[in-house]
Amino acid sequence: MSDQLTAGVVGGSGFTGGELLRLLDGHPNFEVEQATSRSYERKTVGHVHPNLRHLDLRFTSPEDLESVDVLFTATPHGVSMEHIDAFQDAADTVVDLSADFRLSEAAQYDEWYDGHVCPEYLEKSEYALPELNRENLPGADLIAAGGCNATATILGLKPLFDAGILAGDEQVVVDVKVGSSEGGAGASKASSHAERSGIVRPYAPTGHRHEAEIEEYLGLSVSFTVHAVDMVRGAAATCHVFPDGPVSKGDMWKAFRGSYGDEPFVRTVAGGGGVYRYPEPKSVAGTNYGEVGFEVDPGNRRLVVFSAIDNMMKGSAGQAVHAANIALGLDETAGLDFTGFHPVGSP
Amino acid sequence: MSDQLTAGVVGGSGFTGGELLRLLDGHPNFEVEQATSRSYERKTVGHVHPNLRHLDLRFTSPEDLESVDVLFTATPHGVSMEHIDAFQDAADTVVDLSADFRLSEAAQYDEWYDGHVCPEYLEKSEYALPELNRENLPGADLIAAGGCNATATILGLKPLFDAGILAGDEQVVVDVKVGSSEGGAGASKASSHAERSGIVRPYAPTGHRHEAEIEEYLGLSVSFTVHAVDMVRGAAATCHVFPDGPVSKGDMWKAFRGSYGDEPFVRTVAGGGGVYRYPEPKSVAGTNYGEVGFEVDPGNRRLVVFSAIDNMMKGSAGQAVHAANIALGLDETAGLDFTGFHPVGSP
Amino acid sequence: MSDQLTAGVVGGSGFTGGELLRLLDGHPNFEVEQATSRSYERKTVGHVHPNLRHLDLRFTSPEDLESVDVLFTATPHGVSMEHIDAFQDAADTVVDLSADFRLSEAAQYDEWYDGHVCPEYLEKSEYALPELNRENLPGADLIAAGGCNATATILGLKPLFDAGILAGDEQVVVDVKVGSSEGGAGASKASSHAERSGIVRPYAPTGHRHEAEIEEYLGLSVSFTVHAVDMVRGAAATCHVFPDGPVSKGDMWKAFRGSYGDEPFVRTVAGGGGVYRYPEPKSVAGTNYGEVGFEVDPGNRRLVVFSAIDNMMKGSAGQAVHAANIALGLDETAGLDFTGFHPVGSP
Amino acid sequence: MSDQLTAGVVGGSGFTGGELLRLLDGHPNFEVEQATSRSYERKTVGHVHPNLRHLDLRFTSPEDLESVDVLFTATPHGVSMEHIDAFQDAADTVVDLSADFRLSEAAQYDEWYDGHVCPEYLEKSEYALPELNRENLPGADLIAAGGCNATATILGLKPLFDAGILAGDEQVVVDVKVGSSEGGAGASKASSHAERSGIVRPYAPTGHRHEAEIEEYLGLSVSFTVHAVDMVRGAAATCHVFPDGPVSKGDMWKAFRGSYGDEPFVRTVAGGGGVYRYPEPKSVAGTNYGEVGFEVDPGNRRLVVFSAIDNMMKGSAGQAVHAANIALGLDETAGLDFTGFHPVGSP
Amino acid sequence: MSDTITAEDPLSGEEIELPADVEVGEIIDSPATGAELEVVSLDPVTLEEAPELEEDWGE
Amino acid sequence: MSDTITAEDPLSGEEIELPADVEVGEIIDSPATGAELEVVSLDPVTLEEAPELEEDWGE
Ligand SMILES: NC(=O)c1ccc[n+]([C@@H]2O[C@H](COP(=O)([O-])OP(=O)(O)OC[C@H]3O[C@@H](n4cnc5c(N)ncnc54)[C@H](OP(=O)(O)O)[C@@H]3O)[C@@H](O)[C@H]2O)c1
Ligand SMILES: NC(=O)c1ccc[n+]([C@@H]2O[C@H](COP(=O)([O-])OP(=O)(O)OC[C@H]3O[C@@H](n4cnc5c(N)ncnc54)[C@H](OP(=O)(O)O)[C@@H]3O)[C@@H](O)[C@H]2O)c1
Ligand SMILES: NC(=O)c1ccc[n+]([C@@H]2O[C@H](COP(=O)([O-])OP(=O)(O)OC[C@H]3O[C@@H](n4cnc5c(N)ncnc54)[C@H](OP(=O)(O)O)[C@@H]3O)[C@@H](O)[C@H]2O)c1
Ligand SMILES: NC(=O)c1ccc[n+]([C@@H]2O[C@H](COP(=O)([O-])OP(=O)(O)OC[C@H]3O[C@@H](n4cnc5c(N)ncnc54)[C@H](OP(=O)(O)O)[C@@H]3O)[C@@H](O)[C@H]2O)c1
Ligand SMILES: [Zn+2]
Ligand SMILES: [Zn+2]
Repeated sequence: MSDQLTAGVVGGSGFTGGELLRLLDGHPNFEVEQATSRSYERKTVGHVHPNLRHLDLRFTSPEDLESVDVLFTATPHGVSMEHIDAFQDAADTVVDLSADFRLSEAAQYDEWYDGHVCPEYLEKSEYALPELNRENLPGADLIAAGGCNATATILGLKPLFDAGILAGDEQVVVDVKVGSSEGGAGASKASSHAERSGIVRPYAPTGHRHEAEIEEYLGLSVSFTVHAVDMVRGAAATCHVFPDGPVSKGDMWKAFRGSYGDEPFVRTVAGGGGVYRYPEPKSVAGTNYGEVGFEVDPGNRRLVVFSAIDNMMKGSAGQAVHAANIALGLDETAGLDFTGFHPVGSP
Repeated sequence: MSDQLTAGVVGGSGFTGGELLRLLDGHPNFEVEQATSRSYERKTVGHVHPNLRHLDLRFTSPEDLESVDVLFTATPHGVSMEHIDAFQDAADTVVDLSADFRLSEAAQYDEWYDGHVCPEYLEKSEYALPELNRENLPGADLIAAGGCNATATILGLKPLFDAGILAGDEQVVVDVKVGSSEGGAGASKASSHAERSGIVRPYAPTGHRHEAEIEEYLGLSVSFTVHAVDMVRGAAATCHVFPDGPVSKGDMWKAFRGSYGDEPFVRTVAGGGGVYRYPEPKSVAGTNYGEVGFEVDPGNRRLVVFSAIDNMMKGSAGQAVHAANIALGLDETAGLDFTGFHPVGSP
Repeated sequence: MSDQLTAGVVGGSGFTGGELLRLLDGHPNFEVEQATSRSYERKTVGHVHPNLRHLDLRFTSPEDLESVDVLFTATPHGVSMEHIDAFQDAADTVVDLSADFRLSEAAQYDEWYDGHVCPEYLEKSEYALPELNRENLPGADLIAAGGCNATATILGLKPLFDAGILAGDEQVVVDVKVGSSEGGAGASKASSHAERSGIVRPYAPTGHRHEAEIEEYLGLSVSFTVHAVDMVRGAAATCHVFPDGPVSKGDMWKAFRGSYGDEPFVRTVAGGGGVYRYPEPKSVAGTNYGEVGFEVDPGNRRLVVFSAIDNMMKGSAGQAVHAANIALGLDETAGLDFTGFHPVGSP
Repeated sequence: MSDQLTAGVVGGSGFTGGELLRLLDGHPNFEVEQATSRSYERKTVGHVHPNLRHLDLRFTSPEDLESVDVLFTATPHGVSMEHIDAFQDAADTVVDLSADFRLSEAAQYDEWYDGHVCPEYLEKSEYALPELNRENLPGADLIAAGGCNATATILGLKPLFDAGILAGDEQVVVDVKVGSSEGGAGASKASSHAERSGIVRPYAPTGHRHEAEIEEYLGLSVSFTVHAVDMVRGAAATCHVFPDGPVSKGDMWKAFRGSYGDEPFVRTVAGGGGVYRYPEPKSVAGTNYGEVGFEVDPGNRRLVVFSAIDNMMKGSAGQAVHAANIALGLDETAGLDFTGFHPVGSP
Repeated sequence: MSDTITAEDPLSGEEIELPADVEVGEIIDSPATGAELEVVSLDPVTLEEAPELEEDWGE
Repeated sequence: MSDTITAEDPLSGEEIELPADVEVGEIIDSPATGAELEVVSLDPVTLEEAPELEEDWGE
């Protein structure tokens, strides 16, 4: 395989699609051949994404897919499962950002979504999150990028499983705070600036679909609640964990170092001085980093685990490119080396 | 007792002190005689609070207290306990906004604060929150306004105790999100606009002092974590509750209606349509209202209780005036009838 | 005329319509009889406006207008001119918030809008801004509330005309910054939270329709540019004025005192100490106040005049109620006494 | 000269100092040897700048400067002029971000600042802005990075001078809107989150020091007013220009293409469709790009020129690195290729 | 990438790329200026600034 | 409220209230204009605009 590969993005006018285009444009090994959009067909990519005005590329119809080495599909839930054959015809490697291929069984789609039209793909697809599934990615031909809130939660809790602090039947509350880009590029009254500014809005009090994904990959049933807050990028998961026995700060450091000591994109931040003492979305905004950290609450025999990601990066497009890098045998961090800003408002 | 009373505010240059001045200025029964500040002595009140430019009042020293009917003290923790004798000399009714007289035993101050210098007052003081303690307020001479985060939490959970859904030994996680005005008017790097904008910052991961207050008034030990988010006014408590047996939505509505059906300042918001389906700080910003609501998560046998207040109002100055109204036999809602804005950014 | 009057609001589900409902609800002399909305017919007013959940009122169709003493119409440009007869049938006093009756000649509507269907009303209508037109309001039966950006500009510049500093042929640049509520309650991509947060967006670089209104009422042709910035409520006009001769700070104070010394809703703020030294939208958010102020730039022989209002209040609904108060012989400030918050984020 | 160079940053704990460290860390030709801070001496760079936690570097005292190829100095006004000899001892190339070496004559420092202690350097220093002064940068040993607001203004107006549309004696009003990072990392009440959120605050109504810089480099005396608005990064200058004769859109395009057709970091955006039609700070946030654009207002014979930069990048650290690249004969765009985000809140 | 042809942007004078199959009357945005342009003739392709599409833009 | 006296604001010409015990040289803000004023003489109290206190204001 040559080092210069071609790539396409279905759903290129959306938020994660635009992020993919940005990442692929700056990636040493990819050349973007196509970006699709039905609503913006024939318009320049820069018409929608002002940061990509320098790209000499126009949106084309998703009906006319060009042949590429890797096809990223960033469409709403349900679209990819309908078009998967066309996608696989167009590219040897398909990386899908929707929920369509994340779970392993049709029954889960019946329970949490509206069923599945091609359940035979569910076994074949690989979950993209390298910290969880790196070994199965090389050569994978269908990769499912994780959900943003699930990714944040899984990253935070995984070390506790790795270290045997959690077994899966404990009580865990996950209280998530997310930015407006999670909702995608569509317009609605609830997401208008006047209605959505300055909020702490319980937008998924219970029953959020990412519970299924967390259960699938951690074997843990969590009590999950998501709030929308006033930022654009970012997802922060606060996990309140009640382990069976006492756990010390030292145990926790050991667990986190054990799980992430060699991971290029995970940083443990747990206490210390200065303004930024725990994971915060601001600290990772625009980057593919996940920050994880914790505090121990002996009085309540509770562990509090914090996890912060940029939903557009580690929570979707960045994770997708990371997985594609591994799948295709490229340098794992290629195109993902941006380390973030300070100061930064709310990217 | 005449209907026209005089009032003073110690700490009038602070955030809650300014809010008190605003409320007293608009109150039909109070006349503000004095506002103290050491740093702004002799400056007009409008120099600090631009919304009070019309007031013909200058800050004076807290050393020279005038005699008034009611004295509101809005100073940092530890100040009121040192000056309580002077305060009580100056006024028959003292309403303190700090934590100095909220708990009932000196031992609690040893555990959660830095001890207490006049524990003999702890038994005499009354907790201001009328929804909890209305019957003991008339005639009270020392009233302790509740902490903002404690108030939000107590308001949310009280109906579950009233209705017997909770007894006090259950598992309850309280995940709080607060605005920057909670920190008061002082300047620090962490609270500068550049560092504090757009954040979801775990500022009290564990060990927040309001746990003591919640335990005192609900008899419940909670797992408590507070996050700073990008708003100025507002505190939102999400309580994840694990009751012993099954609880239905109907049970919850009954509980909330039972506790708050006659309360002038509590509104239950639980589902429904439109943009604002659950309690949100925006919906109560600038008002003395608390919004409470809930959702039932049968899968996890969890109740999620939401509570939203304006920390400057229901969480401090508004609660203080509300309690003073009751203590002094005035109309309970006098001076507190503002109902809030729509739309509103982040007041 | 009795002191208790009935009122209706056409366009009650919109932003200014909701503000009118809020003001009328808190007004000592008005009883709201009707609020119309086509999209939310039969829903409660609180469904749309969470601050009005206590109101026992449902939206009805604008086709079925009830008879009231005063009808406020808060519909998009063009609607009122089509329905003016029905409006006047329903109420002796009609206060319209749109641009439909602000200008005096049909030709102006041809130039700046899409023409006018009932130009015969243009002469009869009275401009609502009391600081400009108080003497003609008593008894008026058709009142046109001013445009928000025009109001801010006119308030700022009027003292210079009153004092003879400006005659009308000078060079004046007006650079305006506005919040998202100016756009109304509709949803669009440009006004979604993700796209509109954190902006300084030139949304009307030239040719803004309020130029016509300013010219009409000040006799001044201004160079007008409007930017959208990250706030919800608020309009701030910075007027760069080049007078013919030298003007001192004292001249300016005299001019502003002369024009506004007795005005209940205009405050001059020009220099001084503290954080709030000049007019700012934050300082007047939620209120019917306009703050005006200035600085003198001798080097460039320029005067800089600042003016800040809440577009939902002094810039529309508040101005409308103010004018209605005068028209109907009520206390001029009735229902408009809210003085604003401190601190406040971005209301 | 080898391609691998060493660099130091004086004032590395400040906002622009942190930005320099970030850029140098990602630069292919620089190795950071030293970052100074008096307050954070011996702390890791990541203690202050959470995005630089991966750097194995601790702050050292500015008293102990190491010898490097290029020294960036990012200290408050007045510091560099006092230490310039030490700086030049430490490095052959010094790039200063303060105002200390931007103007050419001591008299200007007397008028606009507090005088100058080493005016002999004023002639030797080179202004960093490559679009203005590229030809004099190669080999320069003292480079003065431009002021952020001056840079935005100069970039916007330069094409009008290049094309002869302006000669220097015309009337030009520059109305600037800036974010909070312009104020640097220090804490003050005016810049606290609660006081600074949601503002449109006239913070330099007249007499801003950057007027001197604009006059120096464009030969134009501007009427300059600066407002603080609610963003962290970003400066937007709106220039209201009154040329002597008529100017068409085509003339303007020609002027801007002529000046910037070959510039790697300037983009002309003037009308068109979509959400982003004119320059906006959001579109360039985090990048070294300047966006410039315009609109023609025939009615008022006015040109409106818009210019938007990230004050931390094109307005300071990015400009400094750009100039250093040229001075040292490196690839001009090295280390500056980040193209920005979409969507993005307020970076 | 699909086939493209070049044309002159009428506002900036810059050479721009367009899809090869543009048709007369089509409105297409310019990569140079972002402006909406109308194709007024083919062979060679000639463009004019499109009449302002009075898109509501948030006022 | 403490005792007050009145004086004329030198900027706006408005009557303003001041604490009764102001002293010559004292800097005090005006309720009319917000400006910082210097007391230049007593009996009657005369005020002048105070020299700009170059307070750092966030630049
Ligand atoms: N936003 C996040 O943070 C995030 C995080 C993790 C995962 N995801 C997942 O990523 C996917 C994309 O999310 P997003 O936020 O980028 O959404 P988005 O902004 O709404 O974009 C959706 C894109 O899909 C295109 N599209 C819609 N329906 C289509 C169809 N039937 N056929 C072809 N193209 C279609 C749209 O363009 P046209 O309509 O013009 O064709 C648009 O380009 C979703 O499945 C989402 O759940 C998003
Ligand atoms: N902010 C909230 O949301 C909130 C909510 C609930 C309860 N509270 C409690 O209310 C109290 C005030 O909070 P805040 O946010 O208003 O604080 P703040 O803005 O910092 O104001 C404190 C005030 O106290 C004065 N002060 C400080 N030390 C003093 C002393 N030794 N003697 C006399 N006056 C002194 C200060 O003025 P000078 O220094 O000029 O005298 C200032 O006016 C605190 O106890 C806080 O815990 C606050
Ligand atoms: N927003 C401001 O700051 C501001 C300031 C000054 C002046 N104004 C002016 O005030 C007016 C209202 O502005 P807004 O911001 O409140 O707008 P908005 O939020 O969009 O509300 C418009 C209202 O009008 C109703 N409506 C729309 N078309 C109608 C029709 N054909 N017949 C009857 N009702 C109709 C809408 O409800 P349904 O569609 O459900 O019927 C809605 O209630 C506009 O003319 C605006 O220019 C606004
Ligand atoms: N912020 C902007 O957008 C911007 C744009 C253009 C130009 N500038 C200019 O760039 C310079 C730095 O601005 P900034 O915003 O980065 O300021 P800042 O955040 O306040 O940082 C100033 C830095 O200088 C250090 N410092 C202060 N006094 C010093 C002294 N006497 N000797 C040695 N080091 C000292 C400080 O650290 P220690 O006190 O710990 O030593 C700190 O690291 C200023 O001249 C500013 O005008 C800034
Ligand atoms: Zn915002
Ligand atoms: Zn903000």
